[in-house]
Parts: sequence; C-alpha cells; structure tokens
Amino acid sequence: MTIHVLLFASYADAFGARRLAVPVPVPCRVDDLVTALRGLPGGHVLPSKPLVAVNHAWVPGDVSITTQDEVAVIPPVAGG
Amino acid sequence: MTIHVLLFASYADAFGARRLAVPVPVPCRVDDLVTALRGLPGGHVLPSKPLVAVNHAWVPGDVSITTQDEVAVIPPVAGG
Amino acid sequence: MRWRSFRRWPVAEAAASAPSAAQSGGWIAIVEQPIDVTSLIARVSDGSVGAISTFLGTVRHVNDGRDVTGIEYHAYQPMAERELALIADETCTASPGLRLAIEHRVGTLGIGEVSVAIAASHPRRAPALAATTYVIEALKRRVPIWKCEHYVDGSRAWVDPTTSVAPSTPL
Amino acid sequence: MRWRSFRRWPVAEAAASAPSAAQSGGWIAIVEQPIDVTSLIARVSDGSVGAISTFLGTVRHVNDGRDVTGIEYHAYQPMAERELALIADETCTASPGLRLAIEHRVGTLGIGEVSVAIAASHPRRAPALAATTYVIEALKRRVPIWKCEHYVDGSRAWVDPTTSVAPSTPL
Repeated sequence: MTIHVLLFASYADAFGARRLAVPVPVPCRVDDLVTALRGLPGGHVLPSKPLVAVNHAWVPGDVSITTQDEVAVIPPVAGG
Repeated sequence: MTIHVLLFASYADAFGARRLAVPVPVPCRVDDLVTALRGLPGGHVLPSKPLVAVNHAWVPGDVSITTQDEVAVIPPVAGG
Repeated sequence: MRWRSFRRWPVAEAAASAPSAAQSGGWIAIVEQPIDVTSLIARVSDGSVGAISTFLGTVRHVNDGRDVTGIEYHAYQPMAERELALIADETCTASPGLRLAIEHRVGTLGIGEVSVAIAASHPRRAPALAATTYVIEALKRRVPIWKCEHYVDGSRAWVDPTTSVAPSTPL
Repeated sequence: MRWRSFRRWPVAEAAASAPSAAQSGGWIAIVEQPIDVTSLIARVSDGSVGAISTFLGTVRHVNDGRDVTGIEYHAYQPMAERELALIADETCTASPGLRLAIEHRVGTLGIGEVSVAIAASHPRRAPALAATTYVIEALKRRVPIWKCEHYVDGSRAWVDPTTSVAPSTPL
C-alpha cells in the first residue's frame, strides 16, 4: 500500500517535497515506514529513530499505520 | 537630645503622626530609640524588634544614631 | 488579526466555596501576525487574579556566534495546536485556578520581534511564575515548530537544538 | 506620566568577545500613574535579547476571604527606590547580560490594576525567568511599601504579611 507522509523543514528540503507517497508493506508499522523512507532520495538525513506523529500525536516506532492515518515524519523541533 | 522619627502606615495611624520628635539619651542606639518610642501614646503597637532604617538602609538595633540621621521605624512591609 | 480560538479548557475542579474562586482555563493560537502582548495579558486578567507572569521569546541578532538577519518559523499547525492545548491542559490541571494564554507566531520575523508569548495568571504568584517556565520548556520539547535562520552572508539554516552549541545559563 | 529615572547600573563585567554581547542594566521607579507594561518591556528589549520575562502584581477583589474594593499603596519613597536599586544590582551582578525594569505604583488602585511590574531580559531564557522570581520575592521582603485594603463594608486595614493566613500554593 501507499502511505502519504508529511515532511517539514530540513526533511522537506532533503526529500524535495512536503508530502511524499511512500510504498510500504502491509501491515505497516511506523518503523517500516521509516525504513522505506530512508531508501528514497534524501533519506540519508533521517536519524536512526526520527520523530513520528500519527493523527497529530507523537507515537513510538511499533505503532501500526494505515492509509487512513495522517502520518508526519518530524525533524528536531525548534519552537520558542 | 531629640530624634525626629518617620512613621508609616499602621505605625503612623497608631502614633497619630508621620513624623514624631522623640527625646532620647545621648549617646543613642536604635534600641534606645525604640524603647523611648514605646513609652509614647500608641507605642504599644511596636513589636519587640521593629524594623528600623537609618538613612534609607536597614540597620540592626545596636547601631548608633544622631540628630543628623534620617531615622524611620517601619511596620511589616507589604509591597507587591 | 487572524487570532484563532482553539478551545477553552474545562474547569479543573469544582469551584471552591467562595463565589469569586478563579477558574482554570486558557487560550492557545498559532498566529501569522505580530503578537499583541497586552491583548494576551488581558485574556488571563480579571478581578480574581493577583499575579500575572509572562514569557516572551524574541529574535536575536546573533545565535551560536553567527549574525542573524531574521528567522522563518514554520509549524505543523494542527499538531502544534493540539500539543499546545495538551501542555496547557496539563499545566492547568496541576494548578487549579491557573489561567493560560499561549501564542506562537509563524512566518518571517525580524530582529527583536516576538516569536512566542505565554501569559499565566493565578490568585497567588508562585503558580503563575511556575507556569510560564513549565510551558516554555514543554513547548520547546514537544511542539512541532521549526525555525530557519537567515544570516548576514545570505545563507540560511534550519536550527537543530539537538546539535546546537550548549548555551551557558548563569543565575 | 511622572516616571522617575533613578539610575542605570554599570555594566557588570567587561563585554564578552562578541561585539553584540548584551550589557546588564536597568530601570526602577516608584510611580503614581498606571504602569504601562508595554513601555516597561520596551526598556529591556533590543536585538541582543532572546527572552523577556515579566511579572505583574494585580489587585484582587478578595483577600483572606474579605471582599476588597481597592488598595491604597504607600511607600517610603527614597528608601523604596534605594532598596529596588540594590535588588536590581544584586540580580544583574549574579546574572551578567541581564536587563531589568521595575516599577511599583503608589496611591489608590482599583480591582485588576497593576501594583508592581517587573521585566527581565537576557539572551537566554533561564536567567530571564529566574530574575523575575528573585526580584518579586526580594521586593516583598525588603522594600518599604505598605498597602491598606478597603473593604466592601467600608472598613479598611493595613495588610501585615507576617500575620496573614498562609496562602496555599499548588504546582
């Protein structure tokens, strides 16, 4: 299946996109998505455990995701 | 000699004055002034060790004072 | 101005016996226009309040030794609002009677402009003072906002606090 | 408005290597007119500042369970200014780069009015946040200012913090 991933800031710059269609296995956990993303051009910028949010909430790597979820891979935050 | 003492807030109300001429022995320490003040009408409001400032600085009871000094006997502060 | 009303938090616990007992609650927003600190303070003010603490983050002309001309702030807006609301909820729950207003600006800001403003009020000063510190620390850790610094030499860079030079913090 | 310029504190130590190094300093005043918080913040703001913390004390409509209509603030003005300057000096000395502005109002204030305002700025947030807490605690302990509360029933009383009901301070 395909997960549409939101990207921001340095990650959006590295991948050249703010939204990316990523082919993933079914079922898919957050860690599987990150692995798939790392294989794409720009994927080298991702740390071993990048921050991920599903439906606007921080999630750990073992959470399952579907095409219905809003998934974002998030660079180190720097608000304030 | 006579020390002119500045009074404020509840002490001014108790002594009925914002400035009071107080007869004191010579030499005079802060504690001597407080003892003299306690003997005047309203003097019952003073605690055993009231706050005293000489020339705008907090001082302990054993400091000597003269008629040249600006002496204030100060009720509990409540700024803010 | 494009203020966005996000939510009013429920009262953290039943009002105390006095009819004047303060209620917890707050306001959060991600905004594009300059933050009006006076308005933010007004949001947490009323006759039950004895203390108001505020914190403002402002754009500095130098960071980690490089001369900055401005900062571009970006947010993952719906999640940033959700995280701000969660932080506000936590803070108000921990401190009944607290009122909070938090705004974070996005877009390009010049030197000296306010990027984030937090106002906290309470009948007593200790909870108001503690709240601004709690909120700014949590915001910096958890809210998905990024900043891209623009430098005098024309270059730009995304700020990564996980790799920045550690600041010295006296006092 | 009858602002009174009291003093500018000397730079606490030689400027660091960067030409943009912030300088410590401040402003204190006892004022009779309403305190303008925006102006106070402006006094500690410039391009070297990254964080501004403020504290406002405001008049509550209830204190120790009694309904208040207003508060009369009195100061022993020359000494109050001296103590405020000493507190500011101590705070800036402990925290190089800190800038402080402190105003305390005197006269009769209505419910919700600001009695004291403290603004502290620093390149980094921790010293700015610590400074407002330090200053308000020191001010309440050391500055010769008194308040007389006026109650709904027409009576009035001088507030004595040494005998007041201890406040509960959650968080």
